[in-house]
Amino acid sequence: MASAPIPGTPVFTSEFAMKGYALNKMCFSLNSAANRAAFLADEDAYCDKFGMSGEQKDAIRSRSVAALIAAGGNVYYLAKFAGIFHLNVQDLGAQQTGVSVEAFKAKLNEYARFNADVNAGRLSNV
Amino acid sequence: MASAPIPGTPVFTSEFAMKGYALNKMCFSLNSAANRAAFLADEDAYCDKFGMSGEQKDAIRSRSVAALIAAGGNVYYLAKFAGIFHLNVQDLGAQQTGVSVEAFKAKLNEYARFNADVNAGRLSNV
Amino acid sequence: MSKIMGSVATSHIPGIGNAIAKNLQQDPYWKPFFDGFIPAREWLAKNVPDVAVVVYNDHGLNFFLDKMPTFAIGAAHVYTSEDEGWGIPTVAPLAGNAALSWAIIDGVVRDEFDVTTCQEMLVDHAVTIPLQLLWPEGPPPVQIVPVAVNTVQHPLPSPARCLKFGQSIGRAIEAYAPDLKVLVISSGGLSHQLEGERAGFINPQFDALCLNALINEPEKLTGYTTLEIVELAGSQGAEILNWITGRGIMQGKSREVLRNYHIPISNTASALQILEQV
Amino acid sequence: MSKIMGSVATSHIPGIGNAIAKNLQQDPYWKPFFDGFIPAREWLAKNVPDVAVVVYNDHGLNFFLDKMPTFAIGAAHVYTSEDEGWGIPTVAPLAGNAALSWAIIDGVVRDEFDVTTCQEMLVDHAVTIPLQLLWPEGPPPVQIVPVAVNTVQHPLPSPARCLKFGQSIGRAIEAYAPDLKVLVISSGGLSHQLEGERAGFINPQFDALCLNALINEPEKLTGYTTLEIVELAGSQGAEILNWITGRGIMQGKSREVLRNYHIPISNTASALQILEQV
Ligand SMILES: [Fe+3]
Ligand SMILES: [Fe+3]
Repeated sequence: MASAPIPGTPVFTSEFAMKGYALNKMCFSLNSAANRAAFLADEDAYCDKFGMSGEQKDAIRSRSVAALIAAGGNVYYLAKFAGIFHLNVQDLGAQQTGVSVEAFKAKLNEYARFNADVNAGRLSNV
Repeated sequence: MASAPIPGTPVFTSEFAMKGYALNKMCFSLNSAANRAAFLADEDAYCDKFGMSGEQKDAIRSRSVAALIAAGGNVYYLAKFAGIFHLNVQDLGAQQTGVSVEAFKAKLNEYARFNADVNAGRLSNV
Repeated sequence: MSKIMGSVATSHIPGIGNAIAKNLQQDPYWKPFFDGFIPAREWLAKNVPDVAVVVYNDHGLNFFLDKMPTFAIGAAHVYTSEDEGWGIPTVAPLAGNAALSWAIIDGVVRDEFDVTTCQEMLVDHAVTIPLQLLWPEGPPPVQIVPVAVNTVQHPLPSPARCLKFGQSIGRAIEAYAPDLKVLVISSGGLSHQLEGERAGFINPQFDALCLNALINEPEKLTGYTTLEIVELAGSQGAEILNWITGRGIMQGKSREVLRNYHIPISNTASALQILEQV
Repeated sequence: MSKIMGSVATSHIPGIGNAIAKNLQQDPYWKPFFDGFIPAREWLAKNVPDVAVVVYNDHGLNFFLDKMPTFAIGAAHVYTSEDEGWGIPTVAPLAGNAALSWAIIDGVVRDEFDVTTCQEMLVDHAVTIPLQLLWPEGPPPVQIVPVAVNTVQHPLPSPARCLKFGQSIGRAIEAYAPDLKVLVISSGGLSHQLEGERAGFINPQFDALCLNALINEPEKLTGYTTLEIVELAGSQGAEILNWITGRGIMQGKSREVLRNYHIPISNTASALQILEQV
């Protein structure tokens, strides 16, 4: 997977998989309500049970999606961590792109004018 | 997998996999010493936790390998059940072939004369 | 012999599950999306399946990185949904058709696909939401066969491999003796990206290309590498692999009977496409 | 670039683990078996590997029927053995080479093998016993890459598919940039059967055919279906699939440098074969 990187797009390759295993395992465990409660009761102790690195624990403390991804986090598992704080994917998108949630939603709405063209099959010569 | 059956040879196909799931799951759990102790403390209650059928529970009670296999058991998982009683694969083989363990071992020893031929590469035209 | 009726491909955005739970179908934000399913349900009323083969990707409910299959096939009599960690409601247990699952497994292994078989399997929103959209009134009146494609951990299977995998599943279904009518449900996409500085990326032109190609020119998509798909459709746009697999299951030519495309639902270009086998 | 030195194929009968624990190597029952490994260790002293790719089958320690992969590849930095339920001693944790694992995974997925990747993985006696036989003095001085083949739940992969899978692994190893010397360890077999009225079945003629064919005519084995293998080699004789996969990893021609065949060890025709790449 050594092709040119895609700008602004982390790809969850082996490099991140190896780095992020403990962090992702912790996040995966948050599927369970009992584990979410244990996390909230004592974050650090909970993270230590999974052998997370200092960088990973700092990233968890920072609530920074960019830091969590740099620490090897995969967004599918991180979503379970974000869910604890009732953050949805627009909140995460806004945080990562450095804009307000309203501005992030407005950017998504800009795409809407394509709907009619695609539904009518007019966007085909691409 | 609908070819002709192989005499005396149960093949763990989908039919057995579907039938035996609960039994095999119970046996798989016996990898753990704590679970082996729980099984020994109360077999029936332990089996019920896995939703085993009446046929499967009867087969467990009977200690009959043939009955366990007919109930969908897979020998790799059944081996963990047999291990509780310190039964090895020769004990299981003797039971299934209806001979004493000594007779079963003697049958295996009969094959021994082939060793020299195979090691010398003389058993090649087959 | 069993027959493949056609396919319904749809996005599976988690927010849909919450919108259903809160009855927001008439809300202005949601109405253009949910209205797309009215003709889909009319089509289903005329084309009643016995079994739905659901091609989807697990989002970290049943599979973790300790055992991450490229392709997995459920072979259970019942499938349950479960807490995914961020509040989407679970649904009643779903009936499986284990016998058809095994017929498919036997067929694809014979065709040299190296599947993981799952005799017990939790199914996440990528399975439950399409079923809720098609049968909103309650438990779906079909048995299911879940087919999971890895879109999480690179290397992902290539679009070419996914199409071939689907074709092998399709052959196994058409060789299955009971007279079942089989619907393909392809779950996921279209373009979206959740992570990185490009979060919120959507590519309507590429989505249109995909929707058009899926009708009868899937080979237009099998020329891409998975990384090219990520570049064109966004990281999670890789879920188009589920649609490509699903298109492979349909043998031969198809006719598009419905298309609805709506941006945005959450961060995603949502899409619904029904193809009928001709 | 990395280089494949050769392969050591050996049986992995659990009783061997107990015999090692009880120091029975000179016992008349065990001596003919253990003595076979003296020249193997001499060969290894002259041909020192950095990494061992261990092709084996799991016996219900790491995998259960809820997630049963056709082919799985370990991608961990460390692998642990664990209680298997019937008293075989565990060994110290084994070092993995995760970077090579991922190079292999990238290669085989590119070649359209649909592997399950395991970033955490318990390894059973089928991994630990061959390592103990080759390096009896303590932890093996190699890193490992475990490759698991389904020999438990039918449909099993065909011998033909296994050979191709091995060949793809071999290409990925030879394309791996670091200068590693890689040993293949193929674990399992030869003929044996634990269950049914045919329990105790052994087939020395077929074992001899296999040992001869593996040197340079593996295609003699790839003509069989898995059920024909079961008929000829016994149910658990299907572990020859591991040997066929391992032979595939060796690119090109090989030379047999050691063969030891001994019946019976437990219910099994035990075998040891070393092949050198030429
Ligand atoms: Fe998704
Ligand atoms: Fe074995």
